[in-house]
Amino acid sequence: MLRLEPRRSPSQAMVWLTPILAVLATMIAGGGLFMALGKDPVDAIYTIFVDPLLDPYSLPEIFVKAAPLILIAIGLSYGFRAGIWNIGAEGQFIMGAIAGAAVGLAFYGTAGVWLLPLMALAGIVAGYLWAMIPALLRVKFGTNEILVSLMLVYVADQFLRAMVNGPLRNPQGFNFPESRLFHDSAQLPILFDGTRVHLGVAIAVIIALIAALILSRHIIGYNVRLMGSAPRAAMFSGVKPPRMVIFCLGLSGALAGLAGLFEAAGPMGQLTPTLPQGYGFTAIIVAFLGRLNPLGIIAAGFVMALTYIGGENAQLALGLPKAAISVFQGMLLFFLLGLDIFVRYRIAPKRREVA
Amino acid sequence: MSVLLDLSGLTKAYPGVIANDDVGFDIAAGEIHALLGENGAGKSTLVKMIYGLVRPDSGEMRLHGAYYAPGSPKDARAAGVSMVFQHFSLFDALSVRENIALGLDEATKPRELSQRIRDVSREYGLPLDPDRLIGDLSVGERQRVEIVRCLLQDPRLLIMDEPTSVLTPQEVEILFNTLRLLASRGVAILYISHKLDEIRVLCDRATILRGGKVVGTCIPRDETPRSMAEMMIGEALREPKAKLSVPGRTLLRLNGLSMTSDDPFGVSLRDIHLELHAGEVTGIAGVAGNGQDELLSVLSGEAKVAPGMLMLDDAPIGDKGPNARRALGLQAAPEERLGHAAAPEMTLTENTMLTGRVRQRLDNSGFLKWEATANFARAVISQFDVRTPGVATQAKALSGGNLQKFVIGREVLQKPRVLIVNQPTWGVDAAAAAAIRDALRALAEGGAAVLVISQDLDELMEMSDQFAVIAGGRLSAPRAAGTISIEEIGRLMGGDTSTAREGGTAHAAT
Amino acid sequence: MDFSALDPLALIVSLIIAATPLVLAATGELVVEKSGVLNLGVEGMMIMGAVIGFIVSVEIGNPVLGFAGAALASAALALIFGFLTQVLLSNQVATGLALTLFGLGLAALLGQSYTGIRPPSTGDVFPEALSTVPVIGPLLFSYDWVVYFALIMVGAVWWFLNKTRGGLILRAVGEGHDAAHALGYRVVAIRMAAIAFGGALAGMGGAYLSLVRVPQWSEGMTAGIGWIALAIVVFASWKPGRVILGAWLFGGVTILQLNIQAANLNILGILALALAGVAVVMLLVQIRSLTRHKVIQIVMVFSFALLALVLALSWPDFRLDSAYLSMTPYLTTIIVLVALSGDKTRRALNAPASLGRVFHASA
Amino acid sequence: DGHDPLSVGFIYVGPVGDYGWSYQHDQGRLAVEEHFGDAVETSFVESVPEGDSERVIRRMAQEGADLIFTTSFGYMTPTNRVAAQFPDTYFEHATGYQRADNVSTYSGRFYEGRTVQGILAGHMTESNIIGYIASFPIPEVIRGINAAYLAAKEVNPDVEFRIVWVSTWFDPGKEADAANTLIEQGADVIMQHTDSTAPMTIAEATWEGLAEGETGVYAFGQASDMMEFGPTARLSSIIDDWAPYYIERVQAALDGTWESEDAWHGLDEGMTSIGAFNANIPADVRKEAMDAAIQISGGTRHSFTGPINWQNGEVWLEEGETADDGTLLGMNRYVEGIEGTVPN
Ligand SMILES: Nc1ncnc2c1ncn2[C@@H]1O[C@H](COP(=O)(O)OP(=O)(O)OP(=O)(O)O)[C@@H](O)[C@H]1O
Ligand SMILES: Nc1ncnc2c1ncn2[C@@H]1O[C@H](COP(=O)(O)OP(=O)(O)OP(=O)(O)O)[C@@H](O)[C@H]1O
Ligand SMILES: [Mg+2]
Ligand SMILES: [Mg+2]
Repeated sequence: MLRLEPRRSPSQAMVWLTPILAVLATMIAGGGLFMALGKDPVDAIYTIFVDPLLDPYSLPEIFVKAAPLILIAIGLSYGFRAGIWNIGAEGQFIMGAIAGAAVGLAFYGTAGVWLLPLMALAGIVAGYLWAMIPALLRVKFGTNEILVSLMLVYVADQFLRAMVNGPLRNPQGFNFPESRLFHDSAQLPILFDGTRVHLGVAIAVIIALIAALILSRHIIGYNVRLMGSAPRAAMFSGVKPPRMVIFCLGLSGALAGLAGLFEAAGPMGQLTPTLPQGYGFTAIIVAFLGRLNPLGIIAAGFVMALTYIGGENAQLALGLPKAAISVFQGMLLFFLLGLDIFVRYRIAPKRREVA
Repeated sequence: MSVLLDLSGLTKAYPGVIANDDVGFDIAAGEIHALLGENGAGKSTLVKMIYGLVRPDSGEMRLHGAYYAPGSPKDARAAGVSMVFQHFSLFDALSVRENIALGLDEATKPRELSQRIRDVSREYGLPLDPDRLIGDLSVGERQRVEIVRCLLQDPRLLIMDEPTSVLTPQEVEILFNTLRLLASRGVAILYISHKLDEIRVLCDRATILRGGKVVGTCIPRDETPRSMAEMMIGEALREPKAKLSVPGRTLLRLNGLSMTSDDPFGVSLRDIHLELHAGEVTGIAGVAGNGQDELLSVLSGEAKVAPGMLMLDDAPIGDKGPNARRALGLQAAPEERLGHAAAPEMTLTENTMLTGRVRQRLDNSGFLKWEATANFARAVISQFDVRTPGVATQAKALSGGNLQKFVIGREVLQKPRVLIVNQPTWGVDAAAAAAIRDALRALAEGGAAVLVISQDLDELMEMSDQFAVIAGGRLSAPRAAGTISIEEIGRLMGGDTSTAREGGTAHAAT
Repeated sequence: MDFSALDPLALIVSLIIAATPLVLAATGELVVEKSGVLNLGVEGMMIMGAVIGFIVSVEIGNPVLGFAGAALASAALALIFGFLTQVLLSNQVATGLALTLFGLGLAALLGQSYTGIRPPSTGDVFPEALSTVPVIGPLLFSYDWVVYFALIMVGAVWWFLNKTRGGLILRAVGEGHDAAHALGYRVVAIRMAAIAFGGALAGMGGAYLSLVRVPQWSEGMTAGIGWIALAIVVFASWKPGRVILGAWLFGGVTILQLNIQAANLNILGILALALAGVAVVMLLVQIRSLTRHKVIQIVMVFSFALLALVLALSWPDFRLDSAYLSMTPYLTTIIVLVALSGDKTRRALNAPASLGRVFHASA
Repeated sequence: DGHDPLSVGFIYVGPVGDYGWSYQHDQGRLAVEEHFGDAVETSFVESVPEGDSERVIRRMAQEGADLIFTTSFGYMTPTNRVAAQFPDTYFEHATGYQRADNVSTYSGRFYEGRTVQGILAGHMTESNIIGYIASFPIPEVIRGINAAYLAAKEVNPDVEFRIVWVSTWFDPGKEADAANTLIEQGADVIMQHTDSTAPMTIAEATWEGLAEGETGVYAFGQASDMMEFGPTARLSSIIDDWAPYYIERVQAALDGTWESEDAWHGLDEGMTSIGAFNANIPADVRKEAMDAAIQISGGTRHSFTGPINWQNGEVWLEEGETADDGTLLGMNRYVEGIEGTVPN
């Protein structure tokens, strides 16, 4: 029998090795799954993991898909580190998209360079305010923020439907529940011609880099880490938990709101009831995949986006059902979470001892 | 006396440490046997093996001459071995009866069990109400629960690992009477404690561990605390420095300080008056759980009160946070080293940032100067003889005593004008404790005001210039050291506790 | 306003049915949390139960076996969570989320060829004659066995937790795993059992959706109900009896919302009624520990109820977008969570102290 | 060059196994394969989220599809975007209104079927309460409600509509709850404009254990026939039959005669068809409904023939006047007699 033995200090080698091991393990288990579904496992794995990287049309799409994931996950990671669980980024994403779109539509036809920044601001503020609901409820009443933020996703989703069916509906759209297409000045500039890679992708990466810097070099990041590592020590150090709750939820809300606006003003170009696609939930996974480390999150965002794009390709090329891709992603997470233990523990032969 | 338990060749290794190395001795029925040793000597590991929580790597135990190898605490209890733990064995939110039921192996009807608890606890002079929640009990009462739990099992060997906190002198007396009564009925007791005075009074024999090895046995009655301590650490103890008190002006004034606790099991502070003078050490005694933690958090700035309740240099600071207070020269070191005074998973450098940023200017408009911080950490390590591979070591990898030296050193080196420490030498062995006391005295002699909250009366007697007792969230009027007897202190610690807890506001008049 | 279209009896009957999956899943999760484990994967376990219950029922033709299969399958899924969190010490929040994702995907995969099939029906327990007795007939005797099973389960869990030694040990493990370990209890094994039990009940709750309430299988059919189950555990402040209350409240709001639309009623009037109801519940729940603060709260809720009534009367044609009505169950949950979390002491006393913390026996 | 098979792609919003909307489109695809054999090659992607569809459509175009059918309203903008980049590919978008040189739109006049349903419902109801499960307040759905109501009212002046908006196209749980609610409120005929078979299943369940002569709740199949879900309860159904249109358009693409157009086909062209009638329907009712269907497809009857007033009493159509397509396409309010307001 084997037993787990704590390491004297976390293994740096394992920090890098376990994600790779997890991906390998997922490939093996996923290969088995695909085989059970009657597909060639090697072909399927290749289509998911390699094909998109070589295909000039899929590659930019990975960036497009990764951007909102990274942006949201960065915000979430601060909170998760500090033990503050915002599970409702999806709702903040939606509210950001609605507010940003509302601004864009209010100035429809105006060609000011100030319009996009204003829309971004609206998105940020809306996401922030939406996150303030669970934040303030937790601070004032101790209400569980996991549940409140989550309930608010459903509320935001319905609100979006009400908006595109009401005030933001396209006046020329035969009453269909959609906004009109944004005016050019309200659409994010494209970075590379012929792709959908928009300015938001660059901003997401820049924000991740800033977040990395703050986490390691700034007192805010230090306090976040301290709060997560030892909450009482954090209070002793001078961190005020209520402020931390507000900061972390606010930050994740603001970034999710910005991501929402990017999605509306970027690839979508309009507000539709189908704008939310679960980025807010997937970003939770991305945050953990990246070990709550901003640089890790950039990598994890791309890996996650890769599995989506690759999964779509596999659907199209191999007829792999969509559900199989979700199972595959679930496996990836399980392996990552499970193998994480080897950072802090190592396997030793079991001595004659009761656990 | 017949040999009850015979240990031989017990060895247990952990990664990097041999906790027990070929340990062997025996315990007789009806004997009270002390197990001595400095921190980390392997005492807890040894008794955990006897109680079936840890399996030895090698070695043999015999109980009544029969081969004894408990696979779990259940086996141990079945064989008549009971244990009162050093840490963690009661459940705050459960009742006394439920807690005791959890320690018994056979199911008993609640009503019957309550009756047995009342009977047994009265028989041994440790009265208990089975229906109260543990969280509502005082530390002394909690310990009664632990003991009664053991007594209900009719043990033949009772292990007591370092009772978590000191009891009032009166409570200690009651405990000792109970133990002696048990011994007279043939129960063997294995008693672990750092309080060498008590061991001399109580125990028949002592086995001394150092570095996991048995380094000697003695008859405590025939030794002095000092001789036993020297056996434990293997070298001669230093003499404490003489006091050299230069009373100065008032630096910190507690002005009718009151605070209601949020925690359902917490203690509220009531109308505390105290003045801390430059150049003086003030000692506060009290049984654990009487408001010490709350007092420290109010003084450190973790909990806030009305501004005027705390005056530093005659300026109100009651509503200021920890960092504002540090900027003004008021520093603190809480009791719990891991998780409160230091973050276990963080390095020593990062832990230096924890309290050092403001006063040592370790940041530049929020951006942290890690190099300067590491240098300061190195200074703490070298000046306070902290034994560690380096500043990049995680706090939790330090031994208790070394981490405590680091925590105290981190505050002292910042040259605070007022320093508040809670339990500076808790669970720390004699040599390290002496070093810490010296540093605190030296700080006071340099003109700072030092407040030491402790449960160790000897320590307070040795260090303090003025002295007060906290009980039930109230502080007795401070007295000059040497003008108060141990009996009086005991009365203050115990008497007020019970009346303040149960009588509530009836006694609140001042 | 014309409330005659609302038949209170029918409303109650359908809310009890609508609440049954919640009662099951929340009771299971309550046991899990009492043991000190936070499993956020209820949604994933429920959908797994929904699909397996459906498949087994359809293939074997026996819904009872369907429920059993659902319980087993979801317990097995829960044990993946158990293995990761208890043995490999992974973060419980992240692992629970992963479980939900995995469960949703796996269920969709397994159920692919089962969309659009009719499951064998789960009949009522009592004979027709009994369930048509006026008032008490429909109210008490008109349900299938799972409804009764769910309520009995709540009672059984209450009895287990409060009256048995096993329950005491489970609570102790949730209160302080280190102490329980020191006393010789097998923390990991006990928690694994609780996790499996929670999974089994969640699975049955899911199967109730696909076998009784809808009844058919479709992808993503749990539609967030697992999360509501989690909210109900907090709402219930970890007391089994209150789980029923919470589930009925949520089910009630869901059903009421549809009825308001169908009967074309003014939402403001309903709001007035609902607020008045909330005030009464608050009063009843806290009657023994009323403080001035609480009385003020209750009076405030009452005045909002009055305000809504006045608005309703003065604005009889007021209608909301159905999207706003669809929000009401979630908003109600939030409001109730807030109302109940205000009482810090009670929460602190009932919330398992080790909830969500990682345990590793380091002896 | 005549040798390569024509590549035809389909994008579905739901799983092909939904037995509703996407299922019917896939039936159309299969009909195309059947009809053209080796001359075409079809592919499809199911469950494509509307918000994320642009990539999938583009990918399909890149892979060399010559003709792409995008089968949900939400694909409108993405379809047009991708179409602009692939001028040589033909696109067909279902239910939308935005066209381009290489983008056609097509949809069914499902409201014609609603008229037939309304006649059946009006006759078959005993409680005179008809429940209607509606998805989103878009013109198509409102048209259906109005058409059904007008027809039911004509044959049964006492009839009353109870409408529940569930804000979803496909959520069996919610649709089942809505059906139950409507039944509790006395509805004995359920109509639905959502895609799952749950309401039908619920209606069928009311027939279980009934005594001789008692009747349960009736319902109508939506999008697909749904016969197997309500063998007793199902009165009839509106079937979306895309096959004729798909075959016609593929043929045009093969012939090189494909042009952008806006097809809105009804009973006449067969895009909307009426499923078999329930045996419980009396012969005269059956005949009346059948006649209505024949007249509509023959162009002698229109679902919206005056006099019709809007809900607020305002006159819409005078005696004998029929509705123009423009008004129908933008319909956003109820006709006189329906209670409640369109939520927006
Ligand atoms: N979890 C751990 N990880 C790494 N090293 C550890 C750990 N626990 C203890 N050690 C090391 O083992 C040694 C013994 O630790 P222990 O706490 O017993 O010290 P000690 O001898 O009691 O010292 P002190 O008297 O200062 O408390 C120390 O050198 C310490 O660094
Ligand atoms: N579970 C463990 N894993 C690793 N090392 C351990 C473990 N338990 C104890 N040790 C190490 O074994 C040694 C003996 O520890 P033990 O707890 O027995 O000391 P002790 O004599 O009880 O000390 P104290 O007086 O501080 O209670 C220490 O170095 C300690 O760090
Ligand atoms: Mg030690
Ligand atoms: Mg010890």
